[in-house]
Amino acid sequence: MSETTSSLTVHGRAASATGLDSAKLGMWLFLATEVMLFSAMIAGFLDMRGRSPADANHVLNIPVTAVNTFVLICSSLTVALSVASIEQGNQKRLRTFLLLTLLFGGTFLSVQVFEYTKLIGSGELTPWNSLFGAGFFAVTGLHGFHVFIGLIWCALTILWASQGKFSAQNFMRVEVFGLYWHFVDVVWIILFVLIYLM
Amino acid sequence: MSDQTTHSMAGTQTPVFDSTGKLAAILIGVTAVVAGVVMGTANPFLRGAASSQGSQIDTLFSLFVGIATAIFIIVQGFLLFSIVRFARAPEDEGEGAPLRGNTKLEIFWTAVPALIVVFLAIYSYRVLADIDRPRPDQMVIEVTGRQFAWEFYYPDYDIKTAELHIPLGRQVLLKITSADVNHAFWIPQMRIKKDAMGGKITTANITATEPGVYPIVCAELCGAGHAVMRSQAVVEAEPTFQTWVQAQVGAKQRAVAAPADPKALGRQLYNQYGCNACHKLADAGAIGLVGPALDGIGSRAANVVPGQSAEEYIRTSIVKPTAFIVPNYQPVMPGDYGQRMSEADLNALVQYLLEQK
Amino acid sequence: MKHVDPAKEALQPHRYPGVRTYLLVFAGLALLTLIEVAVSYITAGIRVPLLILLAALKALLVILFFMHLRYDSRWYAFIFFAPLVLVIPLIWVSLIR
Amino acid sequence: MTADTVVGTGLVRHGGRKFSDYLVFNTDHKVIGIQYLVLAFTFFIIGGLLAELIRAQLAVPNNQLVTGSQYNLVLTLHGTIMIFLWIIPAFVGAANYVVPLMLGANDMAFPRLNAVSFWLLVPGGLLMLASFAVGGAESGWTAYPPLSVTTPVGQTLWALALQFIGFSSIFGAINFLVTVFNLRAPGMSLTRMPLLAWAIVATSLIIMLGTPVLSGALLLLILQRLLGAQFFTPGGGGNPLLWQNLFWFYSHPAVYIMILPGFGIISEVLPVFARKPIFGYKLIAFSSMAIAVFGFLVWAHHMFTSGMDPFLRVPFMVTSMIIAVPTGVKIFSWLATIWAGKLRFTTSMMFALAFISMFVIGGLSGIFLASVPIDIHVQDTYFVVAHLHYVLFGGSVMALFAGLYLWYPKLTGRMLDERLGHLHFWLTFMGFNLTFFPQHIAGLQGMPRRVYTYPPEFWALNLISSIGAFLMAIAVLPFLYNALRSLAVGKVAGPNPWRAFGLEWTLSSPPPVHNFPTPPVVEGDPYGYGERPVPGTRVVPAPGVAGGGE
Ligand code: HEA
Ligand code: HEA
Ligand code: HEC
Ligand code: CUA
Ligand SMILES: [Cu+2]
Repeated sequence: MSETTSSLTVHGRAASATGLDSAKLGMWLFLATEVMLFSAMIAGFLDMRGRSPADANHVLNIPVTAVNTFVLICSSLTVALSVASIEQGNQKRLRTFLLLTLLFGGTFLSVQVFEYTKLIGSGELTPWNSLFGAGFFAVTGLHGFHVFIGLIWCALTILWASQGKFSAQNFMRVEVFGLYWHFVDVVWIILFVLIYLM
Repeated sequence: MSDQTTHSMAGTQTPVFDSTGKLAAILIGVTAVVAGVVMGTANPFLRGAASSQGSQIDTLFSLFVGIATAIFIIVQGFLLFSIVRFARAPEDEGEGAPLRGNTKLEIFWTAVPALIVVFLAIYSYRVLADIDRPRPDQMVIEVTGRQFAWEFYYPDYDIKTAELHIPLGRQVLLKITSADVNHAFWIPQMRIKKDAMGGKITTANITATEPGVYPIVCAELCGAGHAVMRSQAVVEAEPTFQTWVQAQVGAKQRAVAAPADPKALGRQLYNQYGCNACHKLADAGAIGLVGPALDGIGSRAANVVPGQSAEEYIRTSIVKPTAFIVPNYQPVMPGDYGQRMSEADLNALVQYLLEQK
Repeated sequence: MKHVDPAKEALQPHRYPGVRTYLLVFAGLALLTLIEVAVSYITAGIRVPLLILLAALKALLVILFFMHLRYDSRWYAFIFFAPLVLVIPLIWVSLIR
Repeated sequence: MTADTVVGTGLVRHGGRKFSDYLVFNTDHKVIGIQYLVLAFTFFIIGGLLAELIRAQLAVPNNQLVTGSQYNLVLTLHGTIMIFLWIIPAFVGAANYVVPLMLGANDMAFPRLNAVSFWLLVPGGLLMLASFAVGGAESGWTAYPPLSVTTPVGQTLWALALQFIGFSSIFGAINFLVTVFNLRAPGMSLTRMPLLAWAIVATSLIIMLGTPVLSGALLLLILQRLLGAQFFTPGGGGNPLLWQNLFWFYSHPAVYIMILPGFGIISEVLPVFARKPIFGYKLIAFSSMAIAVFGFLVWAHHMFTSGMDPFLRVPFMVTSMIIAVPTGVKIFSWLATIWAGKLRFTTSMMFALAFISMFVIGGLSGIFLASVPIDIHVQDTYFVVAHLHYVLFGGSVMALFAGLYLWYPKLTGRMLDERLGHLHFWLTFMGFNLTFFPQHIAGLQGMPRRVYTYPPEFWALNLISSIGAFLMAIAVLPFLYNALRSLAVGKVAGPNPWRAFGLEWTLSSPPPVHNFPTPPVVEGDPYGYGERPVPGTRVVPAPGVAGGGE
């Protein structure tokens, strides 16, 4: 989000000694840290899973979550398409696809919040009444928090897009946002299987 | 800068490896070996282990001391020699010899430490395998740590004590666990330590080789009374041990039948429930520092909380310690004595404390 | 708007996949999700490895195509995948009782 | 050189900087570097005063100065502050200042993110102090559950503070990596980089891959404390070992976060004052990377006596011992660097030499600890306390001081007083050994760590230790006085007071706001002593010797 030296030359000098774009390199490094964060959480979750009854996840609703997974995949597609659009210089389609992303992402998060209220409200699964519940809410909660950050970022990107800040030559910020969003999707792909299906 | 490219780089060039340097290198090497052997043999730091496992650890430790001494002398020797020999003369503005590396040397000081380390690892592994090896005549003792006292249970005899007794020469298998937070069971003179964790049983072997009384120390931070969570291990010859066991069994039966000497029973309960860990009490030989000393509690108890008799105050202090917090102390006394003690034990303990005038 | 420096242009090889590829990948992801749900009802022992394989496949699709890792510098792939080497001992040791 | 330096009465202006620039959000890496250093040093004094309290309590047995839980609070805050608010940020600060200069860059890759990293540290530090004020962080810096979930509310603040500090670290590491990769001046190839830059790359990789794991563990701890989730408590089915695994997966690599920049600094100091190129450049650079990688495979050596599966102890013992090899390579290369040099015993050099000498003691005791049977005896004793101070104080802190004495003229434009410097050094050196050497013996003979009282048989050793600690505190005073006084009246340094290579010395002291108005020319690595003339300095020709020259 911050203005990086990568989007311009530094005092008349080319910005990169390796030929890699600084913003993008920084983003990939950040994603590597996220890999470690989620790996630690998954290690913890698997440990708790192993200490819980085998059918502990039966209270979870697979069909609804499968559809929700599909929604998140849709949002990944729209982000990819928004990058493809601005690559062609198509401002209007950039904005449309980003808006769709916001919509899909928002839907995903709403469904998750709905699932939470239902589980906790009915007392079927809470962070404090079972170890599986504790792990479930910690891991999906952290992921949900990432989606939430992504939504804010997406909204900002839409704002910048409507201010005409991007062009076919300059869309690194869209691409970097896209990387983040796809990564959050990848995490969910893993979590869906580990938590709901196994 | 171009106007300065002509001057020389070095004053008097320092000799890189002249006869003095060679002599020093040899001297340092010899000193290292000699000092290593001496320190390794003498090992002034760790000696006199009281268990067979401990003796093996001490031997291993001596080996480490020897090798570490040698490495220490080599590094410090070259450092000191260079400091003395290569100090710059005050007026010398020149540069040192431009050496950038030496492949053979670099391979040498990569390979030699690697070999040493592999040797140390293999040796350590063999000692480890040895001290972990169970013997068939093992006696099992169950150890439970709780804030801030140790409890020992002998399944063979069905007795529970606050002090560990082990027979000389017989291997003991300790099965260690915790009733609350993590602790670590440690007998320094036996070199054996193992964490006590709730919901888990950890094990350690001890074969005592020297009769005596050794402190048992809690080595894992477990709260305000961690420093005083101590007990002792009494190592005695098999016959003496058996006598002690019989005495314990007898005491237990008598206590169930009729409390013989209320004072002795009180002392026993005081130590059994770990009050001694926190409260100094001369009569019970307790030295705890976490809570107020209970010497003379019987005389002052009536005047602490208005409206509470001495007996009520002491009873409440045990069952619900947070009801009144003695000034200048932390509310760390366990709150579950009400559940853990039988009514009879509680009464006996309160009576005992009331006697402490 | 900042003027775009031509030197920077050279940093970005615009060889990203087109809309068609994206749609194909999307279809693949949707299909795999369906298969996953179906597999989750199997009770045989291969259920878990199969599920993990399917999830890994989906993740790879997103990473390679949506995130352009297949088209971008190898460095990015290295940065992203190298940590996984550390993840294996971490998870393994945490799970040993 | 450019005439940015304003010489006159009073302070040398920092390349056009006002004092108030240092109090606000500023994106200049040089300002941020100094902000880090000042903040970290403040916490060094706080952590040091806590240490003095520890030593005062332990000066005699059965002392009643503090209670058991107060003692636990003090020792927890001492350990946490020293590690997370002194050593780590101090190294980050030093690197922030000098690494871009050394690489010929005009700033870090993401200047604003850089400032954000620093300013995340401020709430982190404040929360840490708040946790001290309310009390409750009483489970050691390792915060093992279940104890750490039973302690009062201050423990939650403590965990939150570490979260902030962790984010600061992660963003800083990403920034350093991109800076070193992308912002090198033309001609500054990877093998011409100063070794400090290599060390920072290795450190940043560790931070990047380790710190997120700590964040995850802290998140679980906070959730357990706030929501009553039972992650770590056996009563609810949870697993106390899970915390230990996650914590040490970060915290062992973290000890290399705390030493690798120190290694880097030593590699910069020795050539300058030995007037010789660094010996074995490539192997030193490579060994930093090797330590970074291997450092991730040894964490369970902190759990040898825990309830972990016993068979795991052997592989972790082997990997731990192997770290001696790359570390030894560095030690021996440094010894070869000073061999046949022309040593100048400036304060900076004294600290660097003491670093080698003291770190080796700590490293060797580390090898003892790595051996499982020995560790069974000494784990959680004062032997470990001795080890960790020999590597952290004898290593990291000595290296930091070596660096501070080297770069102070660059940062301020003024020289430090060398007489006071030597006083600082000798008091520190003596006090340090007096404090921590006896602790080896106390540990071996049966004194556990984290105790507020001990049996009288350990009195002598503890008293010596406390006297040493008192000396160490006194040692800080000449340094403080020197550092503050020299700002105003120190000798004006000029661009290159040490006649050193390295791009930072080609700039004025302090450097201009925008560092390099024109891209610098990189002729080789910054260790060309005796091979090329040091740019911008005059060397008096010595009679009778043929020199190199270009
Ligand atoms: C700067 C920080 C730092 C550094 C660099 C190290 C370096 C090492 N440490 Fe240390 N360590 C700590 C900080 C550090 N440590 C801290 C803070 C703790 C306590 C944590 C707590 O609170 O519980 C700890 C605890 C600790 C333990 C756990 C002790 C216990 O609780 O039971 C162990 C066990 O293996 C260990 C091992 C090592 C090893 C093998 C090294 C190696 O990297 C050392 C390698 C260096 C050398 C060996 C010297 C130079 C080499 C040569 C001269 C070559 C020749 C040498 C040989 C052939 C041997 N350390
Ligand atoms: C870099 C890290 C670092 C540093 C520098 C230090 C420095 C010191 N440490 Fe500590 N220490 C740790 C890291 C560090 N420590 C860690 C990680 C632990 C483990 C914690 C745990 O178990 O959880 C520990 C634990 C520890 C213990 C063990 C406690 C126990 O287990 O019960 C002891 C005991 O002696 C101790 C002592 C000291 C002393 C005397 C210093 C001295 O060097 C301090 C020097 C003194 C000063 C720097 C004071 C200077 C101040 C002034 C002179 C005042 C000036 C005043 C004004 C300007 C107002 N430390
Ligand atoms: C964790 C350490 C600890 C243990 C174990 C412990 N206490 Fe205490 N006790 C304290 C502390 C601290 C206080 C003072 C604070 C308070 O009043 O709670 C205290 C207070 C008391 C008091 C009031 C003392 C006074 O001077 O007014 C009595 C009586 C007492 N304890 C009895 C016992 C008995 C009997 C046991 C064992 C069954 C016991 N305690 C075990 C720590 C402990
Ligand atoms: Cu129990 Cu420390
Ligand atoms: Cu370690």
